[in-house]
Amino acid sequence: MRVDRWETLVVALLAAVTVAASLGVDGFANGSNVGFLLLDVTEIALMALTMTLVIVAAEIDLSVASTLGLCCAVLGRLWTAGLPIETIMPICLVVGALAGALNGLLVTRLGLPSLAVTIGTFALYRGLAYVILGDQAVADLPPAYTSLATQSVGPIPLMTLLVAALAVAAGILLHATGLGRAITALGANEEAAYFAGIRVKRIKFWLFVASGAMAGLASLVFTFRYASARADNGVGLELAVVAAVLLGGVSIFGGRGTLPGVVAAVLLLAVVRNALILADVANEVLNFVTGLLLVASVLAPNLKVRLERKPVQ
Amino acid sequence: MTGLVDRVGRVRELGIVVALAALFGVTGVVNPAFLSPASIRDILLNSAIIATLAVGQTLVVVTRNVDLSVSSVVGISAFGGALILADHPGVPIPVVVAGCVLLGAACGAVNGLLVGVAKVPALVATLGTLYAFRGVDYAWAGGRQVNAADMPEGFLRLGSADVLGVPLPALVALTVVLAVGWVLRNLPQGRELYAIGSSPDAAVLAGIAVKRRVVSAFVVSGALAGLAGVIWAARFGTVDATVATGKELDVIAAVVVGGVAIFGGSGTVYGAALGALLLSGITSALAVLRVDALAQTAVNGALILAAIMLDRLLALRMARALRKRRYRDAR
Amino acid sequence: GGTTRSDVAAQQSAAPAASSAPAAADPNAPIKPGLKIAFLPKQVNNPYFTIADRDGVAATKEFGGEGKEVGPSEASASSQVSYINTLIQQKQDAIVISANDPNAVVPALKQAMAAGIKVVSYDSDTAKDGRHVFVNQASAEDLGRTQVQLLAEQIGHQGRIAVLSATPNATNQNTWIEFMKDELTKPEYEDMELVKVAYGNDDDQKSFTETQGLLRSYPDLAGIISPTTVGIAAAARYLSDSDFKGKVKLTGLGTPNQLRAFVKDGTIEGFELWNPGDLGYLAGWAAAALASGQITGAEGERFKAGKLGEYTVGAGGEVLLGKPTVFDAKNIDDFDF
Amino acid sequence: MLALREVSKSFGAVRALRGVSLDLTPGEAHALAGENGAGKSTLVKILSGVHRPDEGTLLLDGEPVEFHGPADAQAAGVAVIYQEPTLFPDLSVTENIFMGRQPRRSLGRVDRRAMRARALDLFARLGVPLDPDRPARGLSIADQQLVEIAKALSRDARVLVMDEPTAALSGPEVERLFGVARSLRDQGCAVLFVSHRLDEMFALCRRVTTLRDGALVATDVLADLTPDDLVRRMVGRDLAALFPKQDTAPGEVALKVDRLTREGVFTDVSFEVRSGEIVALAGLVGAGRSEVARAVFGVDRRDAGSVHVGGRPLRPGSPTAAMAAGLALVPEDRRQQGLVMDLSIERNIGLTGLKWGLLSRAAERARATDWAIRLQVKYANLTDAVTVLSGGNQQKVVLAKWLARRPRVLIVDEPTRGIDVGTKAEVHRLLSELAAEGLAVLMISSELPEVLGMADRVLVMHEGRLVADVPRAEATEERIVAAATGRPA
Ligand SMILES: Nc1ncnc2c1ncn2[C@@H]1O[C@H](COP(=O)(O)OP(=O)(O)OP(=O)(O)O)[C@@H](O)[C@H]1O
Ligand SMILES: Nc1ncnc2c1ncn2[C@@H]1O[C@H](COP(=O)(O)OP(=O)(O)OP(=O)(O)O)[C@@H](O)[C@H]1O
Ligand SMILES: [Mg+2]
Ligand SMILES: [Mg+2]
Repeated sequence: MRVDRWETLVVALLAAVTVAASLGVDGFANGSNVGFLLLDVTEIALMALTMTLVIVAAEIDLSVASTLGLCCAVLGRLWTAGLPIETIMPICLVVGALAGALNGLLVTRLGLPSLAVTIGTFALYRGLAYVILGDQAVADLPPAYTSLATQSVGPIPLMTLLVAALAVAAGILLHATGLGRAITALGANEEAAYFAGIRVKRIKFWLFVASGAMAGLASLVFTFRYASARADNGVGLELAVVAAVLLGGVSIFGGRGTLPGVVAAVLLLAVVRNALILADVANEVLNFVTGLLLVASVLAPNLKVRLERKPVQ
Repeated sequence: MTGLVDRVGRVRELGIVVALAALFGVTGVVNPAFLSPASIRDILLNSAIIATLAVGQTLVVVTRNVDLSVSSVVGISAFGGALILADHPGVPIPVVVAGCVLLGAACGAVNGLLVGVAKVPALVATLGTLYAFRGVDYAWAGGRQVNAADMPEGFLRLGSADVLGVPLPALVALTVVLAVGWVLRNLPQGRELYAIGSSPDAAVLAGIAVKRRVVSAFVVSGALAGLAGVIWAARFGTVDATVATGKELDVIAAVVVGGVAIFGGSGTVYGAALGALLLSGITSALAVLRVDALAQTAVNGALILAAIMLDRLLALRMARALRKRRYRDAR
Repeated sequence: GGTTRSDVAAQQSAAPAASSAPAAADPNAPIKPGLKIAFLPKQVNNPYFTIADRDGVAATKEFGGEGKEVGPSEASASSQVSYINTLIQQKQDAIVISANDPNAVVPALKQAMAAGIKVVSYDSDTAKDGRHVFVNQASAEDLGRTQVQLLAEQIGHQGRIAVLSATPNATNQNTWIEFMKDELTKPEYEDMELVKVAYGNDDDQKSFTETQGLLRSYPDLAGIISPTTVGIAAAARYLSDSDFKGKVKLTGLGTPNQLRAFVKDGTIEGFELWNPGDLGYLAGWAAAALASGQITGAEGERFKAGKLGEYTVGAGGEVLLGKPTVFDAKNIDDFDF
Repeated sequence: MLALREVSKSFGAVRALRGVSLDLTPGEAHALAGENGAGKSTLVKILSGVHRPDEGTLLLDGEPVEFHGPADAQAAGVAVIYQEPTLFPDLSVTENIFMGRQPRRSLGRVDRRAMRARALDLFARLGVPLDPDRPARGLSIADQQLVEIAKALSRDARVLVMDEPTAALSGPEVERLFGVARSLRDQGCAVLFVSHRLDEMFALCRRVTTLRDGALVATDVLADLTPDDLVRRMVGRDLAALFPKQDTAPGEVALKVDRLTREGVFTDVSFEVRSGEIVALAGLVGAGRSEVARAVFGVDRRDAGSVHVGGRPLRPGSPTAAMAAGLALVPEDRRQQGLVMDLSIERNIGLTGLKWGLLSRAAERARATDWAIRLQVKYANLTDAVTVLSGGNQQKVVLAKWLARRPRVLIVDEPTRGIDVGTKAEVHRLLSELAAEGLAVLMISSELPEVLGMADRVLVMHEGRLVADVPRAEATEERIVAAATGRPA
């Protein structure tokens, strides 16, 4: 596997920040803090996995957080209607998948740019969430599930194991299967991939479906973790997800990016945030650091390439 | 012949005008109060800020880029302006306005340099500065809120005063739309923006200063966001560091609904401004029609999708019309 | 009918004395020195909370503790949870929180309580099992009913009215609105009709637009109640600049500094609010009392709250700040917050 | 007026130009001849400031000049028609012509009326009825070429450089273009004309400079040459020795194309290719050969007709189905269609063999190694991105990618475009070998020597129709050129 310099840098940065925070910030290296830190990024990490695939395929899905909200609303509505939670959970996944399918259809069948489409469904799905659940906050969720969502095995939250399992699966899919190879190829050069017999549209369609279904899964985790199903669950997460994926070295133009890089980036953002809050650094600095990391993530390799290219010319 | 192509070509803006007419017609029939001068005035006021931003965004999108950071620039400019006015009441208002515009332009220059010179993809660069500018804003504000009572009356009046029956912010937006629209249509610099977005490689071959144009598009977008920030402060009076959070997607939605192609090269600021007007008209109409407040977001989203699908269908139809035309003309 | 400080005092003293305080509480325990108390508002850039937390931190100074305000810049429950975790790691002695979602913060708060941290909710309560004590700014019933009474007097008990609330999910607002609706069923309000509850999301611009929408769709509106400081300020700004100024009455909850100009120019006749500074101050003392073992949150326990005097824990672990104050042209200049 | 002295230019390993000199004089039209990849377009781009020479100098009126970009060349009075159209699809035809130097009115405004009038005037001179207000998007290649011509003419240039301006044009437009070019020439303008059509050079130009593999062969006065002389100058070698097609007995029909039609592109194309046979598809650029290949392979939809592979009908519009049936297409544009430039050599080769499940690195590597060795690809590491390979080696990777599937029918579109002479021979040897093993090959090529040397049979297309089917024994240059240009043989 070709490891890009930037991804290595992200991993190194993650290690450095973690060590620095452990030494310099009281309470950071604490087991329960680490557990919480891991738990707190569950939804972002989950959605970042499929977002990585979507962006590697040279598309984007800005509607994930709204899809999450829509699924939370469906969950809340059905729960108040008296359905058993075991029935509701698969329904949420299906709703997420359907939301993704609509994105996929509009992008692949009508040939619309995914940025525009998912800005539209970003509003549509969030709006539907409000229509479905209105101003209600459904909180009387079954304790068996709400505690499951926050449970830990040792210091490691159960949900982190779920994320890890899915990350490994997504990593294998992207880096070690024919499908993953096809995704990379079509992201890098859609025309050449099409000429090589890769079913470009079909793959893109299913990537959007996967992204939606993953948002559905994230909605379950979110709802149970906070023991609260509301239409505004997860507002604003889409930018956090996209930021993490880009920071992980995935090219916004597609065709380039690795899952380990993205996982490292998700953790890096979480660790930086956690350490800064623990050190009582004001919230405002967090935003600034996020933005800086993001721009640097693209600027650094660009500058490096430029510097290297100079002497040749 | 020309007629047909022209008609098809102009249908985009025409489509929005028709949609606007339908919106006002239907809503007006159901509730005539919607068409009262006061109501129209409110809608104009509401759309003024987004329309101003949409104009800047159009400049950027036309060059095949995007500026996600506008909302943060609005925030920083609104807070900066309000803070100066509150803490230094002696500073003349025009100086504050100019300062905000310059502040916005400086933010735009940062974006422009990142995109145009350092070759960072616009989406990444402006997503980064979206966070970074907001961070600066928070740090500057430090939890402070500036209230209407802290600002001079003369400044607040800028946000609501009428000139010849038209609210001042709307007049400013209109001026901006007309000025930028004129530049885009009539000046070579404006035409070159379209050329860059239409084919960046061909733009280089045509000897266009691509970098300089892209940077200036971002600078103007930033300056307009700065202007929108002052208008915001004057209009809403209550300003803190969260001003305009999340508005970037509204602006892009207005631009897309207004028929500006997200991949550059086509679209007008008139369309974008009409898009902003349509979107805030829809919001107002949904309120007046007593549509459940909760359903408004969904309807908005559906309408955005409808608009981009319509746009696509029109583009396909135009392509077909052109192919037929080619055959008819063929020797 | 406004209420005054003396009413509050009367109400306080009239509260039933504790018959059986739980064994753990020692009303005479001294306040422990160096208590670390963190205030976690809904969001940090909100001036209402800035005032409340400022006075709360001032209270901690009075009893020799260490107070600080931390919190997210956007009002969301999930980011509050991150801060709760951080406060647990920092081993604070008490957390004073205004919940963005009464349920979503509970699991985290339970962890905090398990770690020995005392939890006081103020302004907006959490579910009961998520805190030891709720410092209530005013009873929901009082707030709901007095706002209707205020408006009814201003519009002569007649006409259509609307409510401009915060977010659709805001617990306190929704409870008040229930009491408003209940108050309106009384016979003296038979000529008044509540036509709409609009939501401004505690967002200045949204509240502004929603006010416009209300007046467009109900041109014969007689009055608006906005039980949120952001909403009433936005509505006042819209009215003061429109043809409806003085014709459509506006009341609700707001701060005097924010609304002084509108009271003077006649847009608002009168509005009410508790003193947010006092709310934070009381919450700070309640946290200290909890952390020092003076109270446990059981009904009937008593504790001293510095300059505000003595308070009693009521049913459900609630401590009532007092009745709201009505501000009008006559008294508004006496207040500065 | 404008001259090149000992100019060299390399792109990585490819030496596109080596020590070429050229003089353009006022009032003279000068032809530039050479095979594909000889370096003509590179020379043109040096004149226009797109590329800067590695060595050598550019002289303007006898003074050395440096062009730092297209703008400099334009300022010096050089107008260029590039080989690939460089239009702005969203802008009107008029705007395309004047972009970057629009006529102005007061306030610096673009003078639309003047611009439109001048565009109409240009079209009138060219005798084309183009609508000046329509957008460039959707213009046919020919119309795009005409807009490019109008753009160059509008500059009132001192030097007019035209890189295959006539490739997409038919008789009448070519005549009008020549009319305009002649009048410009007579007004003292220097003209450089690049074309693959010999008759056009003879019709327009006085002198011709011939390039071969980047080097200058000769500059002659055209009147002293016969077309055969010119071809010999361009090719300059013994074709038979270089293109060794082994004779094989053709087997059964592997590919049968029947009345294939794609409206506006090609009509009623029918032919067969047998296994063991190499069939060349010849014709002028724009004749529609690539389009036929694309439609056969299913990349483009077809409007009518059928395709049979090994006797079975092929579902239209699906490259996946075509691959399953044993078809392979080495496309014309290897950078856009043939390769994923960012991916490594082994991954590009593996791209046509992807399965759903887990990849076996070992199998992938073995497949890549196997074919890279068979095709003698020169590489450092199989994990290197294909970007670092020379053009010829890139072409071999595309071939490897498709041959690794062991197809029954191989369609190669311009298999040797931009490839150096040695590699070209290797590719030819390989195709010949594969045919001997029973592969059916359909080879599209614009290089006559290649066609003549390699093909068992030559099909010729002209303006979207199949106009000739010439067996190897009867295939001569004259006959094929005649058919390709639509003249009776
Ligand atoms: N930008 C480039 N990068 C790398 N190689 C290039 C580039 N441009 C041209 N080449 C190579 O330089 C050589 C000469 O190309 P050029 O385009 O000048 O040929 P040409 O004579 O115009 O051929 P044709 O008749 O096909 O147009 C070719 O091998 C080509 O692949
Ligand atoms: N509407 C269009 N827009 C843009 N490009 C087009 C359009 N129609 C055709 N083309 C391109 O124009 C070219 C016309 O055909 P082309 O020149 O490839 O024919 P050909 O006979 O294969 O010639 P050669 O292979 O010698 O170049 C094709 O490359 C095709 O992709
Ligand atoms: Mg060429
Ligand atoms: Mg071709």
